[in-house]
Amino acid sequence: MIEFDDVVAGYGDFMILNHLSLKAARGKITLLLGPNGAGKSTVLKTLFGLLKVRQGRVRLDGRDITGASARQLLTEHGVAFVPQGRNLFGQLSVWENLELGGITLGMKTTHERIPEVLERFPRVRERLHSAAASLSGGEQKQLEVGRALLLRPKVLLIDEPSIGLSPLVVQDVFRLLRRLADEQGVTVLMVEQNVKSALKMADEAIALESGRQVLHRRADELLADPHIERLFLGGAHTMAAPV
Amino acid sequence: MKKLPLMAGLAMAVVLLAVPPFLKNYGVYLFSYWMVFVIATMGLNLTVGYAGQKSLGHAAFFGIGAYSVAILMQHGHSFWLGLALAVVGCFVIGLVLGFPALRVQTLYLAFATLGFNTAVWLVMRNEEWLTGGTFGINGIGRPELFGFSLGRALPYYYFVLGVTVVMALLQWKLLSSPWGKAFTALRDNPIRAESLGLNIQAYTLLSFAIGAVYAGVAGALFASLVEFIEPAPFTVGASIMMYLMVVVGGPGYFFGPLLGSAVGVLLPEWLRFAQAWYLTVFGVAVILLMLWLPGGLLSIPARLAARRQARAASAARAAAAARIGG
Amino acid sequence: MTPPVLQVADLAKAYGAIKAVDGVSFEVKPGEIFGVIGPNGSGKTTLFNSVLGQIRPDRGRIALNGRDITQVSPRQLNRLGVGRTFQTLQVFGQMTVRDNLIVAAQEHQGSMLGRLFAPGDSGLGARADALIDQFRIRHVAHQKAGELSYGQQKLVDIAMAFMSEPALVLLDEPCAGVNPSLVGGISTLLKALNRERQGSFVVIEHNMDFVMDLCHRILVMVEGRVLAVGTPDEIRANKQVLDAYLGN
Amino acid sequence: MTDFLQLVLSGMATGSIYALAALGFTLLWQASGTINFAQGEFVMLPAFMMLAFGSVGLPLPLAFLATCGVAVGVLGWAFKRGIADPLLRHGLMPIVVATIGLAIAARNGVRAGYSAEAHPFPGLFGDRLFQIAGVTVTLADIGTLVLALALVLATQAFLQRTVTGRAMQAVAQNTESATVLGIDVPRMVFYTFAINALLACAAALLVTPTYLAKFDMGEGLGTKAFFAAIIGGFNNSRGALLGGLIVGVCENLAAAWISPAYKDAVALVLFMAVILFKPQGLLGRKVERKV
Amino acid sequence: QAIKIAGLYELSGPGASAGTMFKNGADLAIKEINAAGGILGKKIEHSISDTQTNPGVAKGLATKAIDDGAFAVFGPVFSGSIMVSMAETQRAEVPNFTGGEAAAITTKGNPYIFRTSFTQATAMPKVARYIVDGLKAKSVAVMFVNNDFGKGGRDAITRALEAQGAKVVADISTDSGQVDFSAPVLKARNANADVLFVYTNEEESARALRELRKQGYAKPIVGETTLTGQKVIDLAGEAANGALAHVGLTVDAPNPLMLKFKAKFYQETKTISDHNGIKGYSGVYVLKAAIEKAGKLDRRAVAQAMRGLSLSAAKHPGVLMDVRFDDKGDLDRESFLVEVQGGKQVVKSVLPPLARP
Ligand SMILES: Nc1ncnc2c1ncn2[C@@H]1O[C@H](COP(=O)(O)OP(=O)(O)OP(=O)(O)O)[C@@H](O)[C@H]1O
Ligand SMILES: Nc1ncnc2c1ncn2[C@@H]1O[C@H](COP(=O)(O)OP(=O)(O)OP(=O)(O)O)[C@@H](O)[C@H]1O
Ligand SMILES: [Mg+2]
Ligand SMILES: [Mg+2]
Repeated sequence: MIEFDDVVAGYGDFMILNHLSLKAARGKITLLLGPNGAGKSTVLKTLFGLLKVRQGRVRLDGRDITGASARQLLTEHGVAFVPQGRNLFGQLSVWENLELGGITLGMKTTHERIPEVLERFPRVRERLHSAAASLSGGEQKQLEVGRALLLRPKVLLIDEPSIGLSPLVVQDVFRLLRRLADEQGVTVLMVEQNVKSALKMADEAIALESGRQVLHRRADELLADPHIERLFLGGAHTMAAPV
Repeated sequence: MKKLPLMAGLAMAVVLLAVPPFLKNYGVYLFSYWMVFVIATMGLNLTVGYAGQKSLGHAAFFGIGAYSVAILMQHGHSFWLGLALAVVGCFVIGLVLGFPALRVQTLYLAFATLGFNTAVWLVMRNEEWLTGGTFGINGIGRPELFGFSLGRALPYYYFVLGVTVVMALLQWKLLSSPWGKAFTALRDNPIRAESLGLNIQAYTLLSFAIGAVYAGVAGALFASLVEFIEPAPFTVGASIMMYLMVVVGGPGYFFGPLLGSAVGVLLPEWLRFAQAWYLTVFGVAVILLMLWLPGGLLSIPARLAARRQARAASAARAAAAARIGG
Repeated sequence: MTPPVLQVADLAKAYGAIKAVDGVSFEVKPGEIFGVIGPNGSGKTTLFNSVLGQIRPDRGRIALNGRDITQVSPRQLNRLGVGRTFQTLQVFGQMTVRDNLIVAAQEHQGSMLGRLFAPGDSGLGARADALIDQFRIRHVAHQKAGELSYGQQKLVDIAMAFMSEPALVLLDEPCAGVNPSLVGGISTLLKALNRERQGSFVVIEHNMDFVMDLCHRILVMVEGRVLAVGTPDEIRANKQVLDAYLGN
Repeated sequence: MTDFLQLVLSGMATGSIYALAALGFTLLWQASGTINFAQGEFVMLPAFMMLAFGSVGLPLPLAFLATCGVAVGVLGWAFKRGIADPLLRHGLMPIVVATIGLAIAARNGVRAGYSAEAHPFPGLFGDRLFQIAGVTVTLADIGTLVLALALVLATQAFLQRTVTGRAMQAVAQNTESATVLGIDVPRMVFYTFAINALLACAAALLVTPTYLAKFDMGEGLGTKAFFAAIIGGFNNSRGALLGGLIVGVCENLAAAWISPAYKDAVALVLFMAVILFKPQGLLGRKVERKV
Repeated sequence: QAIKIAGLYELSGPGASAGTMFKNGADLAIKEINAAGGILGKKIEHSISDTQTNPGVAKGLATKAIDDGAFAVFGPVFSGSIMVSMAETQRAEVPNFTGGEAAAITTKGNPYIFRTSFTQATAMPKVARYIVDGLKAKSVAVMFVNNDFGKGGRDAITRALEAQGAKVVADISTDSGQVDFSAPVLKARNANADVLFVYTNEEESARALRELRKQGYAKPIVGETTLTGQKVIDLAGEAANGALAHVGLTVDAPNPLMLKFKAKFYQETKTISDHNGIKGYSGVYVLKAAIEKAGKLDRRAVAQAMRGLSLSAAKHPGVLMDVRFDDKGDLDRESFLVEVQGGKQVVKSVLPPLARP
């Protein structure tokens, strides 16, 4: 179980999470929803040790991981993270990117697992020896997701995987995550704006606004809620008419 | 917020105006030297700090300005003609030097400008008929202004100061016009800038050319200040020092060059008490300064402002969160 | 008959053995919202970049309002009234959001020399503020664009494309990472601009709800080639498209 | 013809010296994304260290090993902790200026603390002369060339063929992603600077007999190495060797047949041509796709 | 109170070796004089500052020296810097002793500038005479360093050789700090002249000598002070053997005073003095003699006393060798022709001053 207890964190003096408390159940897929700038990515970055926790505690399956480094989380707690945006080594080849993804496993294991990943993402396999930067947006995202799966994590933090992925691939990825949770008990904490499809496969959903949790419900309940729109709209605004 | 830099500028101006009469010749000379480098690094700050073009060839323009004045005065022409030539010459050559910048960026541009500087230096050193080669040009005079001789140290200082202020005002105007934004856009993301209709070629070239003009003016004043020039002050090493001054002062901050040049020109003089070790101390001081303020000296106010803003934003966010939570 | 706003004929671009775009032709009519969809790596972004002068196509012809614009620079295209966004975030990270918007249109005001003497915001402040409100980024208007969240930067990026009121806008995945409420908003905005000013749009998007709701016609690319062109209903009913791209 | 050969061979010997110094530039660029303006001083300091160890009676090979030890500590570890760690994340400018400061401090520190004189330095290869096809070469010329070649190839192979080498490159390209993947970033950065320090020691050992141990020996060496690195390609270690040799040979040919006063200009013209027509350098890889 | 001497020396930058030597020499002399009771009963106060080999800085420091009321100024050594700073000392009427060798320094009619060594214009005719008469050379190749020092020397030797009827058949420019001398040496070899004249700074001289040996150059190699200094011999090793030079000042002169100086200098600094060290040292003693001749601490009177000043080493041991100043500030004294043999400078002959007092 992932647990934020009264956490304050942010960038420099700009506190994004103000006394945030939330819980994501073990072996379940929990969605993190909310308007742009709500602090969803900040939650994941804080959890993964990339941002300092100024106050409060972060726990993973009961163990206090406040202040643990990314490397520790990866090697000791089996946590993997796919950040938002592009996170490849552009001038290295696809193959080299994959290898580096498995650097904490040792090369032997990594080389054993790479074919598995490539099978799942055939577009990536076709470009195995190209520089990662030459891939299309979606191909890059596929590579990134694959690179994280290589680690066979126990906890997967994944920030808007659907950005840039075509609908078929999104479905694939979601299905895969579902299987990982069901069959291997992987805990998934995922940020998504592609709310409807995501809710269909997730177990629970947490909505965030201005760094606060505003709701935590079962995904299927939420999907059935006629007021669902309001939840991830960040209040009642809609875009104003054009000038 | 806009007032703060203006106020600081005014305070500084008072110091620059009132202190020198109480200094001995050496102090006045140093102040003049400092102002000359303020002008030169203001230009470099435009090219490097605002427009983001990596230039390591600024001393070449400084030299071109200096030699323009020296050569013309040697042949009996007036300082003012030399100054005009320095301005025009540097502008044109600056434009030309901008061209590699259209093809290559960042690191490679720095190299291209560095190569340009070496080339100019070679010409200064080898073309004895024109530049006096390594013997230099001696006996460069100082100008007259409205029949008033600027030959002595203090009047010449005030003249240099006057030019500095004029150049600063021009740059202030330039930067607060849409050009200022265009330069910053060019620095931040040239690809996006071009797709928004910015003529990045023109802005790139102009950032070099205008920066070069500042160096040229500074060089002209330098020649008359020292009254002797040879190629040594215009080497790549000098360009690197100017780059250092800009970065230490704060690249992309209007008053950065004022402080940066003080570090580059005045600090070694203050450190002379350390005797043989003074340049070592200077080097270490530069390192420590960078460690303390990677954004340069003038990033202090910016840092404070950013912190204030961040605190305000935090508070606003906390309030918003409280509204939701409440 | 008025010529198409954008006419692309037999456009091709290869990277070594990879034919990223392989003989693509299509037309965008005045006042049309034109969608481009296709699986990852099918050449959509490459198509955009070729049309917009960002990369040099191997062959093909591109015309804007009947005028040949093959190999015209991105800047000139912008001056001809073509706006765009990029698939990757492209904002001016060190400038404030408001300045980002102002700089996005200032080059359309007067001459270069004139701009030297113009006020700092080139008289664009009001328009920038209006867009800031529209995209609901008022609270970050004076923050540096580089310090925004992904979605916020995306919004700034899109708003910038509209600052100079272009007649044709090409958007590469405008909805990626944008909150659903604003996705609706963008859709509304595009429709309104299209209605009121006859603005034409070409949109690459993987968000099918958005595309199907918004676009008049849709082009489907696969492996660098055109698989189909048609109205949303036609596309939805196309078996091949379902297999290659949409799924179930 | 013999003249030509003589010039080319001598040029290659000098060029391999440039290449050794340039190697450090390319290494740091590939593996930490920085430029070290104190690279020349990084060669000068070990030279003086070796002299110091020599003066307390250590024979040259031992002095070299001892110097390597000290250099890894000072130029590697201390440089990383003191300058690289705090400054790398602030982009290129602050670290470049810090290394300029370091160069000034090191140069003048040695001058003030030790001496402003040039000091003779024992050659690794003795003073043997060879005649090959009417051309005279010294054993040192050949030895330097061979060792430079070996070092360049070894560095290149390490960076390109080992996972650690690639992890070092990864850190330079995207530190945050490297962190996310669990790459031990501080260790990779340390490796980079430690290897750089070792290369500098090797360069010092080979270069100083000709350059002479002098506080400002790094200045000229640094500039030439710069040119060499660019001509060859900054993101490629083999480029450093090619660039170094080209600069060395061209200089010599130009000095003999064009104009000694403008001999530097020849390297420069070449350099400009490379920059304008193949900015990534002769052997450099082009950086792909930005939008 | 004390006599303030301001020393403006090249302590960093390209001139650092020369400037440091000059400074050390002057410093040693000042220490000795102070220990012996000073000049006219007053101690000397030596303030040392570094010009960074930069004329602009040198000018500022000269101004500072004057601001601080320096009685006399020593340095800078490099011609470019002295050209600038001497304008300041002249304006303030402060006697200025320089190590610069460029002819132009004393042709400006500055009554306050004095040399501490020959100009190239006096030295080169002596060398030329030796090349033509001693070595019977008809053609000469000249290798020089491309800076004011080297070019000045090149011009002077060319003029002197032509006046003596020898021809300069090759004019080979090299760079300061040059490492690879294969091209210049090749040119020298191909010039096939009877004698090679080498005029570069010490380190480059050493490299040139090594390359000359490497390429098997067999003709006589002649130079000036900088070709055969101890430094060069240390650096060039065996390759220095056989090099000939005209040396104005050398610690290896057959002169007990010089030997004593050499020892003292070594004791102070742990280095062997070169000509610049001797210049600084003897310069201070010349100043002392001039003050004593003037009999008062009056700058103008001291400058006046310097004109035509003639000092014998017997009476003024600090000047090391008999010396005579003319009314331009130039000096004249005997000099040496040395050859490097077995890693040492050996004086082959002593050349008399141009004009005997
Ligand atoms: N500079 C390049 N070098 C090599 N291959 C490239 C380059 N640019 C694009 N490609 C290849 O061309 C193909 C088309 O890429 P493009 O970016 O146009 O795809 P896309 O349709 O936009 O995909 P996505 O939906 O994932 O963004 C891809 O297979 C990509 O790997
Ligand atoms: N590097 C940064 N420096 C300063 N502030 C930042 C930085 N990154 C994000 N922020 C601020 O933190 C807030 C939350 O950002 P975060 O990225 O967590 O949002 P998000 O919920 O992930 O939004 P999105 O859906 O757009 O990705 C935003 O208001 C943004 O301005
Ligand atoms: Mg986010
Ligand atoms: Mg794309």
